[in-house]
Amino acid sequence: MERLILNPSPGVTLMRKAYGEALVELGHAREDVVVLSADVQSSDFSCMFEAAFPERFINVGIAEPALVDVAVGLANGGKVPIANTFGFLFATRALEMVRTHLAFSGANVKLAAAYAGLSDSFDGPTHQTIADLAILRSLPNMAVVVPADARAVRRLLPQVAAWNGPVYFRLCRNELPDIFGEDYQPEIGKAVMLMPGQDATIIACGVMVGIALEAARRLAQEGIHARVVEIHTIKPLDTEMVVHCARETGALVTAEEHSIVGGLGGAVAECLGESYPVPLERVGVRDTFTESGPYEDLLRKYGLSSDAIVDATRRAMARKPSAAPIEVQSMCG
Amino acid sequence: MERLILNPSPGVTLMRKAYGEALVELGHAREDVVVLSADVQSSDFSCMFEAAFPERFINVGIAEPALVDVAVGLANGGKVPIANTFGFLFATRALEMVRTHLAFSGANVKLAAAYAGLSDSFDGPTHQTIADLAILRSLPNMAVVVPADARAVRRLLPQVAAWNGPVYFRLCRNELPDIFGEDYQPEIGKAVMLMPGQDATIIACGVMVGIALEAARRLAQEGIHARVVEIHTIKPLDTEMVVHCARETGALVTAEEHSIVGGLGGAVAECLGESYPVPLERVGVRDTFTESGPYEDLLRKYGLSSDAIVDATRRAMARKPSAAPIEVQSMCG
Amino acid sequence: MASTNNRVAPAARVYAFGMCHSAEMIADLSRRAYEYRAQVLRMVYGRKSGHIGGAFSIAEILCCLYFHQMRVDPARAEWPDRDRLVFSKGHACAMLYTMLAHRGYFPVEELETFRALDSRLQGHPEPAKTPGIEAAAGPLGHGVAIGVGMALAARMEKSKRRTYVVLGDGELNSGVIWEGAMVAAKYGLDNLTVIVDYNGVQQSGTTQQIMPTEPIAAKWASFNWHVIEIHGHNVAEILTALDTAHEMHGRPVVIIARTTKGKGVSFMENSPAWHGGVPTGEQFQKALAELEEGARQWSA
Amino acid sequence: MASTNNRVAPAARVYAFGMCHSAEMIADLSRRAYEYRAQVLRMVYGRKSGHIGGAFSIAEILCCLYFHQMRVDPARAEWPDRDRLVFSKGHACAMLYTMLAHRGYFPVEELETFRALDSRLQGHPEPAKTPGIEAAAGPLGHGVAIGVGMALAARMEKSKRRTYVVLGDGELNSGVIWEGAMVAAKYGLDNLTVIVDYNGVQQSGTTQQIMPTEPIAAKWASFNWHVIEIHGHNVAEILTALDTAHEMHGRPVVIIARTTKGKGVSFMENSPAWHGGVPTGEQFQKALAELEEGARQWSA
Ligand SMILES: Cc1ncc(C[n+]2csc(CCOP(=O)(O)OP(=O)(O)O)c2C)c(N)n1
Ligand SMILES: Cc1ncc(C[n+]2csc(CCOP(=O)(O)OP(=O)(O)O)c2C)c(N)n1
Ligand SMILES: [Mg+2]
Ligand SMILES: [Mg+2]
Repeated sequence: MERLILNPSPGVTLMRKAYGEALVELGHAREDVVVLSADVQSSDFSCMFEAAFPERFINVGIAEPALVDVAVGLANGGKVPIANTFGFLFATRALEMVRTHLAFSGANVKLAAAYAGLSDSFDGPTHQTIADLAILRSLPNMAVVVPADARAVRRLLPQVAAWNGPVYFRLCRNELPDIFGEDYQPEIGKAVMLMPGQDATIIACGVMVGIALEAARRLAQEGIHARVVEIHTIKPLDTEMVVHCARETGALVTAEEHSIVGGLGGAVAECLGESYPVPLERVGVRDTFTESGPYEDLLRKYGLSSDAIVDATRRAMARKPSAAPIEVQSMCG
Repeated sequence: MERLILNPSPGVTLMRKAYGEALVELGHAREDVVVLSADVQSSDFSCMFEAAFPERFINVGIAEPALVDVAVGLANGGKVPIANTFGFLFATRALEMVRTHLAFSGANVKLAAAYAGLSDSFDGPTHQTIADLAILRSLPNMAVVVPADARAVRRLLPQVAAWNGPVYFRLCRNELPDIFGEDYQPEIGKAVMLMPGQDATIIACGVMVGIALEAARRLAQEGIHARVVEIHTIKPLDTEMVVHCARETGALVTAEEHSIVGGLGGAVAECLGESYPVPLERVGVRDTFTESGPYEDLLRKYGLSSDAIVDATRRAMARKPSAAPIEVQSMCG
Repeated sequence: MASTNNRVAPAARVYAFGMCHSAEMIADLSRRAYEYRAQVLRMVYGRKSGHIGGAFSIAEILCCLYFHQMRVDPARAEWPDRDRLVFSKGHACAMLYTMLAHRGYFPVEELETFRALDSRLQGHPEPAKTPGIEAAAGPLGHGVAIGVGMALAARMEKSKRRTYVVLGDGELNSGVIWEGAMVAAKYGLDNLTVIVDYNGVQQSGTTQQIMPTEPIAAKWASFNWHVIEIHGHNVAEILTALDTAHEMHGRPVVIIARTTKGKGVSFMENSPAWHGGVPTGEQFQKALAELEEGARQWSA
Repeated sequence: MASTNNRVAPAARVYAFGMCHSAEMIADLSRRAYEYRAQVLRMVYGRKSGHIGGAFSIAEILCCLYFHQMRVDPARAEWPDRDRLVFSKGHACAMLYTMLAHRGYFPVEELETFRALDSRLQGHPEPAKTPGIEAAAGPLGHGVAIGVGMALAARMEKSKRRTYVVLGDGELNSGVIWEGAMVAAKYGLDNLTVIVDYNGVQQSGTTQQIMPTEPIAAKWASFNWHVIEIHGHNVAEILTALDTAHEMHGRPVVIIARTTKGKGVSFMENSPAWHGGVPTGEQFQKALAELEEGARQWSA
């Protein structure tokens, strides 16, 4: 798997810059792509598209409901609109528009959700987004895609544009380690096995993929072989892969830059319950709003760390029916 | 349990009428209660409060974001505002206001979510609400309460008003069978065991409670003893009861007037995964928008029936490790 | 938009775009507005569900759009250069469906399935199911911003197609209307025409009681729209206003059309009770008689 | 709102509500506006994060509110009859925190913790953490409607307390502003005063480029508000406008305050780059010097 994941990571890339570049490339490749912003194009770097294709860029001002509705009108005219603003604004302020016209009517609009998770760290909890995966996933017909590094952004964005229907594309504001190599060829809807292992499976998305790999390497040093799977598409979920891993490893851990409620962990929990119940531990923000501060500090303080994944993996393994019986405290809530 | 549940149901009551009456009663009991509407008070029957207490009734017009924000301002002034509109509008159009000021800031605002589930049946999928439980449950600090009949509305509404923080109170538009007797004393946050049984547990909320009881009675005729538990509080979830039932019956079925994604079924799946994994079948709308038509027809067509619960119970039981091995198809999605 | 299967020949006469507004044409469209009201009455009475008041107030306006102004072709429902209509006050869709059927998008008989299980004619407009519907509606407030997107797409493709948006006056309470209005003005969308069905009644009362809209012309003017005020049941005025809007340069146009909610049935007019009310058998007969009388007044 | 622990005696002079606007008072508040700008500059420079431009444009207005107009008492932060301020343009909260500290809600030294982990001074206002904050802000657009609720609560309790709302001009793009504006006018809330920080710049450009706001007075007037236009860095004009608003009967008042984004620092003024930009060391020194010079001009 050498060329699938890079170990060690050769460096970091600002994800929004990678996104801006990929957007410009997409603009060259597809004339039907139109980009919209709600006065934050300098934040999310869709301003790079504006500079390259001013006549295909629309700025609606600070009006996110209109942002989505204008995109819906453009889609009616055969365009492939990519609407840009902060993830929390799609998932809350403009959600009715997303539900009614994208999910229900199938308008072919793509939502590029900037500053997601805790990545707008200094702006604080009002700007952070810990419920967007749960919210978007609850809507029929939405695709929900979470790239984990700059290469993933570049390879997934054209697929987002080509996907037949609405997509929520969740982006990080900050520098993230480059984790994927040349051979990483993600496909919307398909999970990617990144590291083999039989003792447990760690399923991760976004920034947590790199952290999950780190956790798995630490566990390996103790002789615990955790499988690492990237699920970049939260919806439609690759349920086959989830069930496969449940069967083969008997214990699962999910890791996401999101609340433990309803997101990747929720999707996996539902799948397991209806298919193959095994112990599941969810690593994520524990159903609380966070605070302002440096990104790395926030991730650590709110339990989005390799420590947390290592602990969760041990807990999940201890709960396998075959494991020595120990008293495990319920953490659901 | 004679006086806990009425068998047979002695009749039906229009839930929104029960709500309107309970609201007026609350207005007499508490001077700090203020009621708000967004031009649908004749639909949700909050007009009954308007008639009784015109000076404590505010109508913001067709402006749901403002509806919630005005309520937030009233709460700052020590009032207990009960905002009224259709559930889907709270869960989508006004969601950012709900998230920022109720969930995040803790504004003591109560949302009376009318016309929820499929109950606004003729108006169709734009007005129906199959994702509100998933959406509201994803927000930290929100309480989410779903009464199942008129008596439940009357007994829960004063608790909603007294609850220390925001509540989403999910209401049905239509006539529902009276199912609870004198002894029904629901408490926010506590599940209610309605019928004993050891073979499986059916956990239901709202209109599905009566249908679950019917399913259990049918199963009993075949010698299958399914326990029936009402979970009227989706958040905070009574995880103790869920785990208890999982231990004692080894197979669970959830039944809700909601998508199978992220709602009651999702909450129970998460709890089981992290505490006590057993087979779980989710009865609900199968991740699709529905259509216009008579309420009963819609419930049946979209799988919200006692038939569906009976089948799901059999499937869940068949999947117990102790059961004879059969091939069970994955239905997660 | 669903494809136009089960297509039938249009039963109703279409007055080609651009042709002069003859007295005969005006009388014909005026008469048909009453006939279409009767059709809506039957649909709502038959299904015991639907919104009569706001359907009746918009009858003449939709008649003028579908049978003269809008360049659409039911045989080529997906024709890229068709004019677009966003029917934002979606609750009144019984009238929209009636227009579409008579325009030839689907059989008139299908109107009877309105709001029934398995019907293509949903409680609120659903583009995937009903031929001729451009955008979902039901939740109020979307029309202007969606229309902006359509008008921008037309401009990008240098297409002459036009976008029409029909709003309710209660709908103007909704903030996203004003967001859309600002964007339209910013981009100077003169290929966009909004028509406000200014009937003075919303769901639970008059606009005066629930949310006053005056001074409505000043509001739109201050958002940099060109404002035309007309009587919305006067076909001649409607047609002229649509022509004026067509000729506007550099600014979007709003037509404030003064109408009567429940127009044509004495006991329904101006009454919030008939926003979503369903008539009894007796009321149905009385209403039908009044509408037939209304149509007769326009018969040659 | 969090309780006022660690309270310190107010360092800054408060000019009691109602007292005449002496030249000395005007000079003092004008000077302090520059000092508070310097404080904000240090906070953003220190943390390498925050919004300077919109904080500088609102300095004099907040000075007038906190040190003269608003009847608040840090010792009784929860006093029911206190005046309320909804700071809707929450991104500019470094200036709000500075006012609150100098008004005595918490130690001035605590300002250094702005946006740090575990701080009470969050990136955007959070009432549960910071004493003196009435409403969360950050997502733009909430202020008017929340203010409406506060003003309605005051009226219900027959309290004379007043509600003030501070908006950005880019914020006016947001539809919920206009929803709130309609509700305020419907209820004739003369105990509500909105102040628009009309600095002509939003995040990624001027309002003219991103979303034109003119004719701004006509917009508010057409929504039935009484409009007052002033220069928002002129303390005398601000104080007079607030008095006029106080005396209004039957209508809400909006004060359109013409300001300069980044006011007081030559290279920051009117530049979108300083909406959220963080100065280099050199820029910091230059800006500080300019602000000190600004303060000196108002010294006796
Ligand atoms: C966002 C939203 N809020 C509330 C409703 C419920 N509703 C349906 S119609 C209506 C009144 C509409 O009044 P108006 O726009 O004046 O329409 P008309 O008079 O033309 O029927 C309301 C409140 C809705 N459909 N959407
Ligand atoms: C709803 C919403 N959309 C976008 C943003 C991002 N944002 C923060 S400040 C800002 C510009 C605000 O401009 P203006 O209101 O003029 O404020 P000022 O010039 O006073 O700083 C934007 C777009 C936000 N905070 N909230
Ligand atoms: Mg109306
Ligand atoms: Mg500004």
